This record gives sequence, structure tokens and C-alpha cells, in this order.
Amino acid sequence: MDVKEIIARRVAQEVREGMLVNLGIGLPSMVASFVPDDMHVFFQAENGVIGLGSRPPEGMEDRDLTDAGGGFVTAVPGAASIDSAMSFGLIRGGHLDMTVLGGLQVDEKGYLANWMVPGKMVPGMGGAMDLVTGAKRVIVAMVHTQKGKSKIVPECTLPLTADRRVSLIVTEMAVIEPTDDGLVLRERGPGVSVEDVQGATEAALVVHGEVPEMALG
Amino acid sequence: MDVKEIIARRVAQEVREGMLVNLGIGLPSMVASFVPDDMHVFFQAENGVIGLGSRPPEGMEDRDLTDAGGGFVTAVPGAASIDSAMSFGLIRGGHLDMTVLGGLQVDEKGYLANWMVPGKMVPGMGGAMDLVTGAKRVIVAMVHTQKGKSKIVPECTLPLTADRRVSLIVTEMAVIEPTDDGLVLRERGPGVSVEDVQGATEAALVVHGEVPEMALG
Amino acid sequence: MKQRALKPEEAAELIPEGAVLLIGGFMGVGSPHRLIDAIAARGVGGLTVVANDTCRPGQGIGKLVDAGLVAKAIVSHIGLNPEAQRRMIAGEMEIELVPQGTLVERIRAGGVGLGGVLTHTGVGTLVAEGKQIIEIDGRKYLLEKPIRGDFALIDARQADYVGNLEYTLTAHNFNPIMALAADTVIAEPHHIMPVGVISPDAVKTPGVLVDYLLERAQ
Amino acid sequence: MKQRALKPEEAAELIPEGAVLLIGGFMGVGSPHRLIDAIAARGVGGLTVVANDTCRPGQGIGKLVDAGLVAKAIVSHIGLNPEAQRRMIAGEMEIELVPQGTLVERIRAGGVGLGGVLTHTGVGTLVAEGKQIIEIDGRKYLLEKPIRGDFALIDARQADYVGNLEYTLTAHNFNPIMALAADTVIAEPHHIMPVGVISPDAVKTPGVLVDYLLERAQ
Repeated sequence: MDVKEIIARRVAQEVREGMLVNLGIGLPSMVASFVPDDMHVFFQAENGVIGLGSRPPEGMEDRDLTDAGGGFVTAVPGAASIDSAMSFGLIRGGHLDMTVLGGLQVDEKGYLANWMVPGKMVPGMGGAMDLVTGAKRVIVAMVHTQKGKSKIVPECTLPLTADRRVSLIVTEMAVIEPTDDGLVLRERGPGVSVEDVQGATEAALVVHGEVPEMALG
Repeated sequence: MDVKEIIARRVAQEVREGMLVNLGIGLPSMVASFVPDDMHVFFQAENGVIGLGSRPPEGMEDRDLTDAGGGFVTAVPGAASIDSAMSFGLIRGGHLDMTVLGGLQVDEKGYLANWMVPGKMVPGMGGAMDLVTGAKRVIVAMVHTQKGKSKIVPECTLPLTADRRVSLIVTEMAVIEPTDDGLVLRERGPGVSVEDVQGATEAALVVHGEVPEMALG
Repeated sequence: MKQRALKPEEAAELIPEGAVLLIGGFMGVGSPHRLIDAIAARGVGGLTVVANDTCRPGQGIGKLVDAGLVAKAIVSHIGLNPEAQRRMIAGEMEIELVPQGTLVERIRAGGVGLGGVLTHTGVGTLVAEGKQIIEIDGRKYLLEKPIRGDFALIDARQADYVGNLEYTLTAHNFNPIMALAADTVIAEPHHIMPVGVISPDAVKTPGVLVDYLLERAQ
Repeated sequence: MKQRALKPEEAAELIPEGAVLLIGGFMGVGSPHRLIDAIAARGVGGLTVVANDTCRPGQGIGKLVDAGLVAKAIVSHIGLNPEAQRRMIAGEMEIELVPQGTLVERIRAGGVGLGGVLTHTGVGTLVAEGKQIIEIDGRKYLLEKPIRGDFALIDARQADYVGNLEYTLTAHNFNPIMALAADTVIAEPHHIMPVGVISPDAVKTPGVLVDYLLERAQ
């Protein structure tokens, strides 16, 4: 299984019946395909639709219906159009059950850095700061290492996205939950040992007893 | 001419082409009937409609279309429904060209008191404080005296509605403009002399030269 | 949406003694009347009611006042309800008067996660008493606190079964804002449509905000 | 509404050197494209642009950046516009990055007469630098200042000749909020209908906010 598919499939297991979920662009957007239709989940795109559907058939694209990455989408039955004030009102006001975002770094406090690399890449934070501040659950979906370097670090060296501890980190190697006691290793990736995870992780991990392998079905 | 009609007719002369105007309940609401249709004025009711029309024919009332006093109204062509956040956003945000309200007292600074009589009548300020704070022009439409006592006083003894100087006071006896130099008497009521106005007014009035009589057409 | 549409008496059962209720409506227009009737009939007391006004005796929110169920009202106006005035003066009901525009923004702030409202409305008046004043670029503003409810009880013209809501004319008033600001939102629509037939552009309150719908009147 | 609908070039003539423009759109979706083209063609410079993003080179707001007309951009995102990034690094264009939810609330505050926005978003990050922090009931909030424009340039699905506006799907975005917050509002509707045929309930921006409409595309 492809690294990204492992992550997307595992994140999809966090989704519960009837949730309102925001998926970031790139890897996080893949999560939608692994959430069963009968869970009645509504996907929000922060640019203005609740009830985001999959890509339309060729020739049926509409230039006024896109996701936050600018890709053409459809609207599911029961969808609602919202303006940016309502969209971020829902996000900041705690009405969003879950957001899934990419990460550059997460640290032992569970703080996320995902919006700039000083002196290099300054794309802007877009909606990320509001999403991490306001969503009920914040899930970071990212590959475990970048050019051999751990993205899970003792303390973020890149600028933080928010002063809030994220709910869960999902990589192809591990599911990690930031807690008061530190980063708890909840699951191992397919065919990966606890030692493998620790070896690839710069931050200290807390291991309680047996750590199960992800059950990706 | 009836006292209230004098006031309403004179206030109507303050209305300009294309304005957005809010009329308070009671006397101020009479102003609408003296504004010509071809001035393309939109009347706002703060409870949620822009483009308030006159009372509907009997049997054509709708319980979901009323003015701020609860009376049945119609909507003119080009009307818009708004919620209370938009309604008061327009009011506080300076989008309302004119508001006409009743008054209990106005003083020499041009401050208005119109929402409570301590120990007696405490109806609540409703939208009055926002209207007086936010409208571009605030016109106080009221009878000149209450039980023989002047309502235009050196300093309000009743609780103020806002810390903002109103634009104009219109009574059956006078049109008075609060300015840096005090309350300037601009016009006399029909058949009323400057001495009559001064005699009925507790506050000091500033009189510049000849004071014309209201031209009520 | 948590389940099928409820009967008014089932919805009233959800509301405990002492709950904070945001109730839509402006002098009864756009109030959830069947829901109010069911709450009055059940007689659960000690309520805090946040609303534009207390309506009139025997009408809308006035029925909850008449029945003595309201311990506190946070409203902009009680002038047309002599019973509310009487109870206030007799000390039987606490009244917090809030300028109408400030009231709706305080509820919105509670709903959209803002720390408060900075408004000039009320500066230099009794409304400013005891409140923090913040000066920004030379103008004074009152810091007004957010308001949230345990329940929002709102009226709507039309819903679908995911809870999307449309409103009409002057029956909008506080309803769309209150739908943002309560732990549990109960909507009383005049009509309920199948899912998928309301245009996304016509929806003013997305269904994700609505927990329960009231059944249509029989 | 001040007069008949304008041609794009007539509308562009209204905008002076150095104006502050609020421009609707999210990566070009819901941007007033014909108006942007006319401004780029006229070449009036020194503009401050307030918008969600700088779009892409050669598209939407990106055309104003390409033409070197933008002195400053207040936006949430420039990541898909390498030309904007290049100009920022070269010091040719000032960029103020604002979290998207804060940006829309700052514009709303400017439009509805609030003194500022109190948001927790940005606390503990670079965004908080130099800003006043206000603690309310034990939680910290940034005091973010209102934003207003000299002009709001917005896209709409449909208008009538009093200026009432409807929007559609993800082309709403910043447009309805920007319509509140500029001295002069110019709307570019895809259709213009006779007065009286749009339901009051469908109107999302009341015509009293709109100063000029653009003629329909030929």
C-alpha cells in the first residue's frame, strides 16, 4: 500500500457518524474516499460549501463550485452554500467536529507548525490558524520524515500555527496522541516495529505496553 | 393642521433622493406618508426589512411581515429581508442615512434622552441606542412640551440614549439644530413667534437674524 | 440532525429546570410558538430567556413570563409587556436590558468563537456601567461579553431533513444568529422538505448547526 | 444605486491611484474578472488590495500583481502565486498575511461599525507580534483592527436594478462581507433582473449597499 494511502485510510477511521469534517488540500483531501457514504458525514470546504462531493464527470464542472485547492467538486444532497464569515464562524466557533491538515513539524507539547519556513517558503497561513484553533479535533496527517529528518521533534523550530495541542498525529509509521504525559505511541504502521518508529522519531515517545499495528482493513 | 402632522410634514422635508431611512414607532412612522414615491427612498424597519411599504389591504396581511411596532406592512418592489445582525450592522456601520425617533428630552449639547424614566417607565432601549449612535443623521421628532414642561432643556435629567449630538430637533413649534454654538433656532412653527418658542423652551436658543416660518406646502 | 422530527412535547422534555434559552422572534413574529406552548404546558421553571423582547402577555415569550417560568430575561425591550414590568419591579424576575444591536452581536460572538464585541453603542450611558472601555484609534468602545445558550429555540419557514433552514421576511430577526450559539438547537419549521430539494444557495442556516426539528403542525 | 449600469472601463475610471480595494474571490472563484481586467488595462498603480489571496499569475487578482499595480496586499495566502512571492522577497510589494477567518471578521468589523475583532486565532504565533492582547474570562484574545476599503469590487450571480445581490455556491466567499465595508461598492453580476422579481428572501446584499453595477457581458 502506498504511504499516502496508509495515512488516508487510517485517518478515515477517526471519522464518526454525522460529523462535520474539513480536509486540507493535498494528502488530507484523500481521506474522503475512505469514509463510507452511510456515515452521513458532511465535508466542509472553507471556501464556502458544506456537503462537498467528489469530482464531477468531465464536462459537468462548474467554475463556481470548487474546493479550497481550486479543484472542481460537486455538492451532495443537503449541501449548503456559506460565505467566508459563516465558514470561519463555524470553524472558530467550535462547530467543526474534525479538521485534517498536513504538517511540517509537531512537537512534544503537541504543537503544530505547518505554515511557513522562514527565509524560504511563505505561502501564508490561509485558514490553517483558524482551523487548528477552533476545530473540536485536529488531526495532523503527514509522512513521518522529510528527507530522512524526523518531522516529530522535541520542540518546533518552525513558527507555530496555534498555541493549541493537536488531537492526533497520523503518519505511515505511527499513530501518536499528544497528552499531558507527552507523545503516546498508539499504533504502529504496517510491518513497522516500535523500535523502527522510535528510530525515525526525534521526539521522545511514550510507550504503554503492547502497541498494536494499524488495522487498515 | 394637527400638531403631529406639522411635525411629520416638516421631518419629511429632510428626506433626500435615494436615502435609506429608519422611522421609529408612533409619531415618526407618520413621516413616510409625506415622502413622495418618486424620491426612491427605502424605509428600513430594524426588525428585518429594507423597503417597507404601507399597510396591506384588509385580508392580505401576513404575520411574517410587520414593522418594528408589530403592525402589518407590505414590501415594495426591490425589498430585501435581513436578519438582526445585518439590520444592526447597517445601523451601527453608518449605512443608514437617517433615523427619525421620538424624544423625552434633548439638551443644549444636542444629547437625547428617550428610553427611560427612572423609577417609572423602563421599557428598554430596543434599537434606539444603536440608531442614535450609528445613523448618519438623527432627527428627533416630538411635541415641544409635555404637560406644559419644555422637553428641550439645559441638560438632560433623564438617562441619555447616546453620547452623540443629534442632527435636528423638529417640534410643532420649531426646527432646532444643535451646533458647537448651542441650539440654533432655524424655523418657527405655523403662526408661532420667536418669542413664543423661547417662552416654551427651557434651554437657551441661539437666534441668527430673521427666523422663517416652516413652509409646509 | 440527531434523529427524526420531534413532537412539541418531546422537544419540551429535553429542557431542564434552569436552562438558558435563546428564543427567536421580534414581538412574536418569527418565534417558535408551538415549542413555547409546550414548554409553558410542561411548566419547567427557573429559566433564563435571551430574546429581543418579552412580547405581550398571553403571546409568544409572554406566555413563559405569565406562567412564572422565567427567572431572568436578557432582552432589549419589555415595554409592551406590563406583566414583565410588574414582575421586574416586584423583584420576581431579573431583567438585563441590552441594546438590540449589541444583543445580536453578543450572541453572534458566542456562536462564532469571538472573545467579545467592541461597540460604541452605550458609551456615555447607563449601559456602560461596570463595563470595560477600550480605546481604539481614539474612539471608545464597550467590551461586551459573548452570550451562549443551553438551547436555541428558533422558528424557520422551511427545513429539510438534514436540518438546513430557510427564513422569510421579518421572521428572520434573531433566528439565524441564535442557531450558531447554543449547545442544542431546536428548530420549528413551517414546512419540512425532502433532502436535496432546497438549493444550497437558499440555505441560511446549515443543517450541521441544527440538532432537532419539530414535526410539522398537523 | 447611483445610476445606470457601467461598462467595465467606466467603472475602472472611478478608481484613483493608490486606492484601497477590497476584491472578492477565492483563487479566482467569485472574483469580478471583467472589472479586474479593466483596471489592469487602465494601469492605475500604487493599489492596496485586500483579498483572500493573490490567485495565480495571469489569473484574477494575479493580473494586477503581474502588471505591478499592487503596492500592498493584505491577504491570507500567496502560496500559489510565485510572482507575488518574488515581488515580496524583492521588496517590490508589501504583503500583510492575515489568518483567513480573522481577515473576513476584520472586514466585517469595518463594515458594521465594530471597534475591532477579539479572536484567539494567532495567539502564541507570529501573528500576535505587536498586537494588543486582551484577556477575557481567563482566555487570551488578539485585538485585530477593522479593515475598510475605498472600493469594494465584488462578483455576484444576479442583481436587480436597485442593486440587490444574490450569490452562488463557492462564489460567495468574501463578496457579501466586502459589500459592507467600502465607501463605494461596485458589483459585477452575471445577470441583471428587473426590479421586483427577486424574492426579498433571496437577497444576500441589500441594494442600499451597492453604488454601481457593471453591465452584463455582451
